[in-house]
Parts: sequence; C-alpha cells; structure tokens
Amino acid sequence: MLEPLIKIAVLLGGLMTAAAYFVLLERWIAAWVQDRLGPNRVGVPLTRIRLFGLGQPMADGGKFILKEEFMPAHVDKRLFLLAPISILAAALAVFAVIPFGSVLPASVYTLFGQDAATVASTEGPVPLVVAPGVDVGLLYVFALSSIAVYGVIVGGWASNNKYSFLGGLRSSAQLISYELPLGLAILSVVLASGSMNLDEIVHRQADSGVWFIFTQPLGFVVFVIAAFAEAARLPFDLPECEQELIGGYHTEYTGMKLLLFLVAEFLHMITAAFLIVLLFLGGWHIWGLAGPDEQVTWVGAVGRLIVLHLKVTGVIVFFMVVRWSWPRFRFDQLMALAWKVMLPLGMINLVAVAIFEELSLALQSQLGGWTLAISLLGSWLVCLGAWFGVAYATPMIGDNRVRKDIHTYEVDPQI
Amino acid sequence: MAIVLIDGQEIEIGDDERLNGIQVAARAGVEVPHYCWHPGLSVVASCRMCLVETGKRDADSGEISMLPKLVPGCQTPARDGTVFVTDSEKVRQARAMVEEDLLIRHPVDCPICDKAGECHLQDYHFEHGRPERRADIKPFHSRRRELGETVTLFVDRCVMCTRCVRFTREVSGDAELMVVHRGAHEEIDVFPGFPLENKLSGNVVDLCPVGALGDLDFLYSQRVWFMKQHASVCAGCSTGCSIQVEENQDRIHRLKPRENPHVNQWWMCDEGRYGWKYVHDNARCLAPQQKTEGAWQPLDWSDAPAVLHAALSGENCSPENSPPKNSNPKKRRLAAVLSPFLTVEEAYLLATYIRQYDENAVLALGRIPQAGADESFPNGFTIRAEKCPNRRGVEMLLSALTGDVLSWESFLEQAAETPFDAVWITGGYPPVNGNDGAGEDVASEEEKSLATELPAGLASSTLIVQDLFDSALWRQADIQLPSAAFVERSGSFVNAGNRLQSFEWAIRPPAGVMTEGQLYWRLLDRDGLYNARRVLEDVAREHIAFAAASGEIPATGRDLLLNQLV
Amino acid sequence: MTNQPAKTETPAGQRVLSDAIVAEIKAYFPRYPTLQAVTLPALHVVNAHLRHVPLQAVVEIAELLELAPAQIQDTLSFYGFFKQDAPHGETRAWVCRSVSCALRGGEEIFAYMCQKAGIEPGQTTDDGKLTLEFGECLGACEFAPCMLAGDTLHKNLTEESAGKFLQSPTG
Amino acid sequence: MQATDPDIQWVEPPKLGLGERMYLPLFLQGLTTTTKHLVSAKVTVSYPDQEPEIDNPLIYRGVHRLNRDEQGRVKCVACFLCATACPAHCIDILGVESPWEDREKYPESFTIDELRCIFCGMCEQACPVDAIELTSLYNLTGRSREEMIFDKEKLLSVYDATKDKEPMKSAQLPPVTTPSTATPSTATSTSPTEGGA
Repeated sequence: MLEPLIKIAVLLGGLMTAAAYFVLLERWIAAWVQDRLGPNRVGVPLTRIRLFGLGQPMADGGKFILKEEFMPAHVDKRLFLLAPISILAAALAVFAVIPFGSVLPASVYTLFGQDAATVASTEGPVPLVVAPGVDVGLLYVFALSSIAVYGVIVGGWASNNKYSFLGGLRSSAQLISYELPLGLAILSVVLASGSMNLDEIVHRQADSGVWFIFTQPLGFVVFVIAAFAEAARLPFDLPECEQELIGGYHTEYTGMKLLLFLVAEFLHMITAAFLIVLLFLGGWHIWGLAGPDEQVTWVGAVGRLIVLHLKVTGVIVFFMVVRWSWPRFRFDQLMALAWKVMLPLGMINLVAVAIFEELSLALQSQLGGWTLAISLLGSWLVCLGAWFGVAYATPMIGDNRVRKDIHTYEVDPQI
Repeated sequence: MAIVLIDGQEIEIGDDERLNGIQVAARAGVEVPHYCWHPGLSVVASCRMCLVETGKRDADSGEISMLPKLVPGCQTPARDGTVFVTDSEKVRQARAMVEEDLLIRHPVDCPICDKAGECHLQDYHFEHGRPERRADIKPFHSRRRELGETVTLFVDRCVMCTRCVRFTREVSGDAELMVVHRGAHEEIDVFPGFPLENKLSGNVVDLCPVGALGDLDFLYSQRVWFMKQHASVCAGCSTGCSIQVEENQDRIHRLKPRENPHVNQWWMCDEGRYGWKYVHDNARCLAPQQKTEGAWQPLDWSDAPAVLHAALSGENCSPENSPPKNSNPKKRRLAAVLSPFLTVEEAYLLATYIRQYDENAVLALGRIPQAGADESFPNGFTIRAEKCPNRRGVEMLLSALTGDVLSWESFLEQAAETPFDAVWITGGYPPVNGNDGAGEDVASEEEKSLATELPAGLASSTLIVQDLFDSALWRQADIQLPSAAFVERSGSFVNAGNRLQSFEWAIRPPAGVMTEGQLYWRLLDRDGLYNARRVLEDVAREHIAFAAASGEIPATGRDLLLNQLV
Repeated sequence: MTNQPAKTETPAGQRVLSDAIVAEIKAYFPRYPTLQAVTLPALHVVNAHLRHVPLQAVVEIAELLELAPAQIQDTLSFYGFFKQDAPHGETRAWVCRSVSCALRGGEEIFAYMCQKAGIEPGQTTDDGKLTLEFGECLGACEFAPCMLAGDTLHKNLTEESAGKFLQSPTG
Repeated sequence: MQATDPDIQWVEPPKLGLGERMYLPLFLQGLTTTTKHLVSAKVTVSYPDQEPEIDNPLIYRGVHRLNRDEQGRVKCVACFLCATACPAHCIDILGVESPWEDREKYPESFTIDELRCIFCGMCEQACPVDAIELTSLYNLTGRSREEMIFDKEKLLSVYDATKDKEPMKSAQLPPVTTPSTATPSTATSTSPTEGGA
C-alpha cells in the first residue's frame, strides 16, 4: 500500500517541479533563440547569489500564488472554477500508467549483480509506474487526454467571452481532428508490439534492440506532429494564440487558476514527450541496458532512469525549439493538414505495418537475418513514398475567396 | 446663353451674369490663383497672380484667336465666345515668377506666423511656385506695427494686394488704411492719429491672403491647423450673420464670417467677432438648483423632470414614477417667457411642454435687448440695434400659437394684475455688463435694473428661471436651470430679414449644463437625443408660417416669406 | 516693437491752412468732376504756400475734400516732391544725376555744391534759403550737367557757375 | 464588409511547390536558423551591472532638451511644429508675444509628457530653429506621473547639463537676421538646397 503512495508523491512532486523548471527552460530557449540572455537574475532569495536564474520558478510560483484571485462578474462561477481543476486532474492522472523509469531492484543489495537471496525472494523488482501492469495503458492515456479538452471548452464557455469561447471551440475541433492520426499511429505500434501496456511496448523495443522509429518512421512522423497538436504547442497553439485570441480559453483567468492551466499545458507536453519516447524511441532502452527486469541492478536501473529522462528532456527541448522555428498555422491549414495529410499517412502506415508484420512472420524462416533489413528498407521506402505521394496529391487550396460558382448564403454586411 | 471656353471646356453662363475669368473658371472647377481680387471688393488687377491667356472664338467660323499677352483673369470679363487658358506653360511660368518675386521680399517666418496653414502665399507657392529657390533668402523677422485696437500689421509679410485698403474705403467706409510710398517701398499704414477703428475692422484680417494683418485678439493663441471649423450663426444681433466657429477641444479661439449673399455677404462686425468671450466666462451658471424651504439644494438633471412636474402641476410625484402627462387637476395658471435667444425649435418644445399642463398657458416674448440704433455701412451691411438673434422666430411662433405676440412689458403688467401660479422664464442673455469688444458698455437701463430687482407680479409665482448668468430673476427663482450659449446649441434662428438659418452645436456646454433643446426633449419624453432637425420638421408641418422650413435647409438659410403672401 | 497710434482731436487753434489757402483750393472745385480729383491741386497749393505739406495740413485738406486723411496721404506719399517733416528752403534746387548729366560731372558738381553750402544732399541751409536735392532727368540733356532751381533751369553747370548760384540762390 | 466589396484587393496566394508541400525542407530551414541562434553570441546588455555604450550620441533618442541661444534665452519660437509633428501628442506649448526685441513669439510654457513620448525624434526633425533636441540620456526615471511631465525649466536644465558633452547639433546655424541686413546677398553663394536655415 505504501509503495504506490510513495510513487504518487514522487511523481507529483517531480512533475510539478519539472513543469516549473520547464517554464524556465522554455524562457531560456526563447531568449537564446532571440540572442538574448533570458532569466538569469533570480537566485537565492535575499542574497546576491544568482545561480543563473535558477530561482526564477520559485519567484514565478510565488507571484502566481500572491496574485489577486479575480473572478470577473460575467462568468459562470462553478464552471469557471471547475475548468482548471479538471484539466490539471486529467493531465496528472495520465501519469498513472506512464512508466517514469524501468524498474528498481527488489533488494538494496543488488548493487552490481544478483545474489541468491533476491532471486529466491518472492517479491519481484519494483516497477517505476504508479499503476503497473495495466494492460490497456494506452487506451487509458487516450481516454484521459481526451478529458483535457473538457477543461479547455468549459473554461472558454465559463469565461463568457467571445475570444475564450473561440479558443475553446478551436481546441475541441483541433483535438478531435488530431486524435485520428494519433490513434492510427498508436495502432500501428500496438500492432507491432502486440500490447497496449506501455511497459510491454518498451520491452518489445528493448528486447529486439530495434526502436519503432526505425521500423515505423512514417508512424513516428505522424505521431510526433499529432502529439504537437494534441499538446497545443506551436505551430498548433490555435486554442490560445495570444496574437489573435489574447490567450484564448484562459484569457479571463488570473492567479492560481491560471497557474493550473499553465501547469496542465506543460504536463501535456511532458506526456506527449513521454509517449514519443516510450512508443518510438525505445523508452529507457539504450544498447547495453537491455535485459529482463528481474536481472536489473541498481546501476542498470539508475542508468535506465537517466536514459529515459534524457530522452524525454531532449524531446521537450525539441518541442521548445520548434516553437521558434515555425509560424502558427492558419486554422484552415491546420484542418487541411489533419484530414488531408495526416489521416492518409496514418492509414498508409497502418496498412504498411500490418503487411510487414505479416510478411516478416512468413519470411522469417526463409530469409532469417535479412528479414529485419528488408523490413527496415521497406518501411523507409513506404515512408518516403507516402510522403511524396500525399504531398503531391493533396489538394491545397490557399484561396479562400467566395467562389461565384458555388451557391453562398447572403451574409448580413453588418456582421 | 453665353458660352465661355475654359481650358477647352465649354461653360454656359447666363446672359445677365457679369463674371470675370476667375469666377467662370471656378464654375468649370478650375482654380485660378489670386491675391488682390475678392468678390466683395473692386478690381485692381495688381497682384498679377491670376494672369491667364485669353482670346475669342469667332461665332460663325468657330476660329479661335488668342491675345499675344497674358491678361489678369480678374479684370477680363467673360462674354459669349471668350476663351480662357489657365494651364498653359506660359501661364504657369507667369505664376511661378510672381510667386518668386513675392517671396524674395518675404520674411519666410512661417513658423511664427499665425496665417501659416491657411496662407495663400504658402498654398500657391506649393502649387504654382518654383520647386527650387534661386535667390539666397534667409528668414528674417517682419517689422510690426499696430493699426488699431484690434489689428496689427506685420509690414514685411505684406504682398500689397491692397484688399484691406479697399475694404476700408468701399465696405466699412472709413478709409483708415492707405498705401504709403507707393512704388518700390510701398507699405500699408494708417494716417498718424487715425487708427483703424471701425466696427468692421476685424474683416481686414480675414481678407488678408497672407499673414500681414494679425488679429490682436487671436494672435498666437492657436495654430490654425489645430482648430476645427463649425458653421454657425452669430447671436450678437438680429442680423444673424453666418459665421464659422473655430474651436479646439471645446474652447473657441475665433469666429469668422461665412459667405452668405443673403445676410452678411463676406463680413461680420467686431461686436459679433469678439462677442463670444462670455461663453467661457467663469461666472456662468453651471448647476441646476432648487429652493427647498428657503435654502438652495443642488438638483440632479435626472430628477429634473419630476421636480419640474411638481412645480408646474402643484402635485408631488416621486422621481421613480415618471410624472403623468397632461395632469393638472388643480387648474393652475401657467406662463412661459420665450427668450429671443432661444432657437425656434427650443421655443416650440418649451411651449409644447408648458401647454401639456395648461392648454391656455400664457406665452410671452422675452425681453428684447436694445443698444443704440441700427448701423448700416456703404455696401449694405447692417449692425442691428436688437441684440438678440431670434426675435422674429419667437414672434412668428407665438403668433402661430396664440394669435398675437405678448411682449415682456405687457406680460409683466398682466402678471401684476393676476399673478401666475408658475412662470418659466428663459434667458440666454450675454452678461449685463458685457462689452462689445470695443470696451463700450452696451447694457441698457432696463437691463441694469433687471440685474438688481425682481419685477413686481412675479414674486408670488413659482419661478423657473433658465439663464446663462446670475441676475435678480435668477436669484429669486424657485428652480434655477443653467442655460447653454449659442455655440453650444443646435437649432434655427430667424433673423430680422425673415431668413431662417439652421446650425449645429460647435462646442459642448461646460460640465453640468444641459442645453435647452436636450432638456425640453427629455421633458417631452421623446426618444433618443435632441434632434433639432426633427423638431423643425414638426414646426414646419404644424404652422404655416414656417412651411418653408421643411426639407433640407441650405447653408445660407431659407427665406420664410418665400412663396407666402404677406 | 509696437507704436500704437492715438486718435488725436485737431485743436481748432492750430490749423495750418489759412483762409486764403482754403479759398484757393476751393477755387479748383468747379474744375473737376469730383472732390477727390482736387487732391493734387490742393497739395500743390499747400506746398506753394507752406513749402511743405505737414500732417496737419493733410488732415485739413481731407476735411475740405470730404475724404479720409489716409486717402490724401496715400497720394501724397507717392510723390517725392512733397516734403512733410520741415519746409524746404526758399529756393529748391534739383541737380540732375541721370545718365547725361552724370557723365558730364553732375554728381561731382552736386557734391561740390553740398560741400560749399555745408549741407547734406536733401537738406536745407541753416538760413533757410536753399534746399539741395538730387533730381532725375530734367529733360535738358543737351545742357548737361544741369540743375533746376525753382522754375529756372541752370545749364552747363561748372564749379564756377554753381558757386555763383550758391551766393545768391534764387528760383 | 462583403467578399464582393470592390475595395477588397485580392492577392493571389503563392503556388506551393512540392518541397513546400512536403513541409520538411522548410521545417529544417527553420530549425537550422533557430539552432544557429540558440548557440550564437548574445546581445543583451545587463543594464544596471553594465552601462550601455552609445555609439553616436548625436543620433541617440533619449530625454529631450530645450536649447538656449547665445544670450541664454530659450531658443524656441513657439511655432508648434513639434507639437504638430508629435504622433503621441505629448508636447504642450503656450505661445505668447516675446518680451525681446529680436523675437516675435516665444513659449510661455513648454511641457513634454515624457511618459507619453515614444522618442521617435520627429519633434527634433520638425523644429525650424533647432530648439528641441533629443539627448543621449537614457536613464529616465521618476517616482510619479507629475514628475515625468517636463516643463520648460526642466528641459532647459537638461540642456545645461548636457551642453558640454553634446554640443548643439546645429551650432553653425546662421544667426537670425533683422530686416535691415536681410536683403539678399549679392552672390548666389549657397546652393539652393542649403539656402536659409
């Protein structure tokens, strides 16, 4: 009973701290990309020690907590309060099934190798996931991340403000649209790994030593783009877009309630990064660290932990750099990308993965070691081919003027 | 029909029209630059800016023969077959040369010149002058001398168009201005001991096409491009000159005449020109007040309808309930005095409001301020002795409503016989001790006595007084309502010549003051904001005397006796 | 910077036009269609009697002609002939400085005369006898350099003849 | 506004090539740019620790000053051209007749709301007598809004404080002449473009 509570405490504390420091990291990267220094002045309070600005998250947090809890008069008060709570709860609950490491050895003595006592003991190694062994882990992640959209829509609705509401509407349209390619990409991973348990999926990659990014490059691309959109990160941050919607659904929020929204957003990004790493980048696996969980030593466990978190951090840094690399999509472009590009690519990928899986089972006996090479080559060819094909074939209409040949309803010119 | 050719464009003019080249060109939409020519003055053709090519088209053959030399457009009459060319290279060169010549001796101190922004020298130089300067001119300060109490002369800025000299000789008739040392050293001046001090002196500043003549009242008070112009009507006397109010941020800076051939031509008198100062007087009444148990209580405008209802009908009603209309169970005797400073619309609205309570309410014409006698000038411009703008309008309205016009004096007599229960007196008179700009006290004896004591007969009535300034009436009132000055109102005045001119407000009234029209509009429970146009339509529909006032009123006003048998 | 003109009433006692002058001016009235046309004759009459046209005289002429003083002054100031500040001498002499006379030493003669009389060009001698002025072409180029003194034309001026003239300047 | 409004100018969208449709080349291009900047040298000046270097104080747009003429009087002639040019409407002038012989008009009061000012320098460009100038003083601070409204005395004191370090930008401005000397000089010595002030 104690074990899950400890894990939850560690996870919650770690996630909150991580979110706070990712804010700092985001600001740093934003500054560096713009040739600035970024926050570098807040260090230890009441001293002149600056620590490169590492005290900034504390200052930010303090500021958010001390800000006036303002609630505009025109909002729906219950929903207004419910929205940030629900979005943060959903964002945190996702981490119940996401392994934030591999396993820890069951005994403190298994520092470098196994000893007989451990092997003999009935207790297995401790899995670093709050709810281990959930066989529908991916489904659970999906379900909960869909709940996040409620927070956004409810927040926008409760704000009783057209910009907020527009943000909420955009968010719902965007999340629903991108769940399709996201689902297709995940489906192909499930197909390849044969499980929906995230731990299993990682093990499958670790055991074979071939990450799914190598065998399903197209799926990876689709998944990453869809994950960006699901996390509402630039260039897909249309629900918020400060320039158009002044913050979108959280325009009316201040203080702690705003903080909850912002933390939830960063948690979405962390979730997305974890999923990318777990599904396609081999999770904690790096060549040399493979092996069954039961044989994990302390060195191996810590190594896996570090590898996993380095990968996740790398993906998050990538997220942040991308923010400054590309301009935001227009909403019609966003939808065109989802339905005309991502969805076909996801389908092609699914079919291709199914065929390769079937073929490699069939050809395994005849070709032996070559199976893998052929499968890799084939998947990359499919990736490039599909990409070329879809890019070439997709109708791209940039002209949004009223077409004379299509009947349009008369619009009141006053509007 | 005579046909004149302007730059190849055929313009038809009437047979009895006497037009010169500049006027005909203006009809064709072609502007011929000019300094010395002014439609209200004689032609001297001295500035040479309006030089054009001219010629004649033979009526039979259609052949055009041109004069070899340029002629001044202002001096060339347009007849049938006359040809003007205003855009040839020759004409352009002539204009550039004139501009260059004028600027050689000009101080170019535009930054400190009040005329900058409305200066013909600037405009024409920009449009017709040489793009580059050939002479080595350095800016210098113009010599300056005062011509009189109102006008100052910046000697070196002058282009010697002599418009001002001709004005004093032909329009005002006093001929104070002259050109001394005619020739290369000519200057405008007054004869020593005979300064420019006629009652139209301010007009020479408007006439001056450059910054040579400065209005001492306006001097340096504002740059012209900061001011906004509003067409209005002068309330100084019953001539009702068409004027232009120039204001910036609700502060009047100057009044200028507006061309109106039926009323004031191009001119206005100094009395009107400088007579607006009381609008910004600190002594103006600014807050509505109500006397309760002998003490003054501030009255909120939103409570005013209920309070006025109580005062007129004699019955109380809470401010929450809107006062019931047409309820006057006690049959009180009411009267309203319609000031000659009210617009036609306001007078009509007030009369309508009072008659809701007492259909036989006595309506009287307010006191008519008089000063001296009518004063006419050689060209027909008249300054009237009646120092109010709308006596005719109120009179016509009164005779339409009651059949005859009850004067202020008769009203006071009537009040002395049988006192009224409530009297609504409107004012709007400029301050009693105001001066006409020349320092003279224009207050009559009657005005002075009114300022100190209340006429008998009004003492026992409930008095509602609406006025601009403190007076005995104002102090004795039971309800004091501040009034708006003429530039703050919208409506129409009917001048002594029965010409109705409509105008819109130019500045907003000071904080706390509600204009008469707005107040009456609200008292009558009409929808929206006060709309003088709609009220005038009502008046024109209901009263035959105002029938001519329906439809759009032109900027120059409309003669109410038009098409009427008088 | 500013000189505010003050309106001054003309004291009746200080009138400068004698009855004789007024009568002489009035004699011109029938000869012209309008009173304004008498302006120049009137100025000449006054100048002939007073040897200048003071401002007060302008005011009085204006009264006579029913005009404003400014209108008289306007005309007067055009002519360099009329002096206003002080009367010119009994004899008024114009030495020509136009081309012909200048070429034949008119300016030198003039300078000589001024120096001899002890006055500046345009000034009157202390005894009030003579005023020396530049004149533009007198139309007597064949006698250059020449001088008009009063109504007399002095031809072919030399230092000698000029000196003689200065001793007894008569017009 | 309706889509059929004739005032709308329709712009043809650019035709996307295959590379643009594939997103990848442009994506890499953007990523290259950001990555390059991520590691490049930073331009930030840590202000209180580190004083900024002003390359050319003559073109720096800092706090305003009102210049004085040779006699120590305010140079301004109250022509309002700065107030006219000012896009922020932060200059307020009250012009009156000057008490001096050689000047017609001068500012009785001259105030600049430094909080409203956007330091565009248009007042400096508009001034015909080079009376208003922007100095290189950048550390403009105050404790109240009132303190940041600079009146004539304060603006003149800015001149007194900065005149040694920053000479007037047009010290060679020809002196304003009086009418007697204003007759055009004999030779066309100066080219038309530099004639006058």
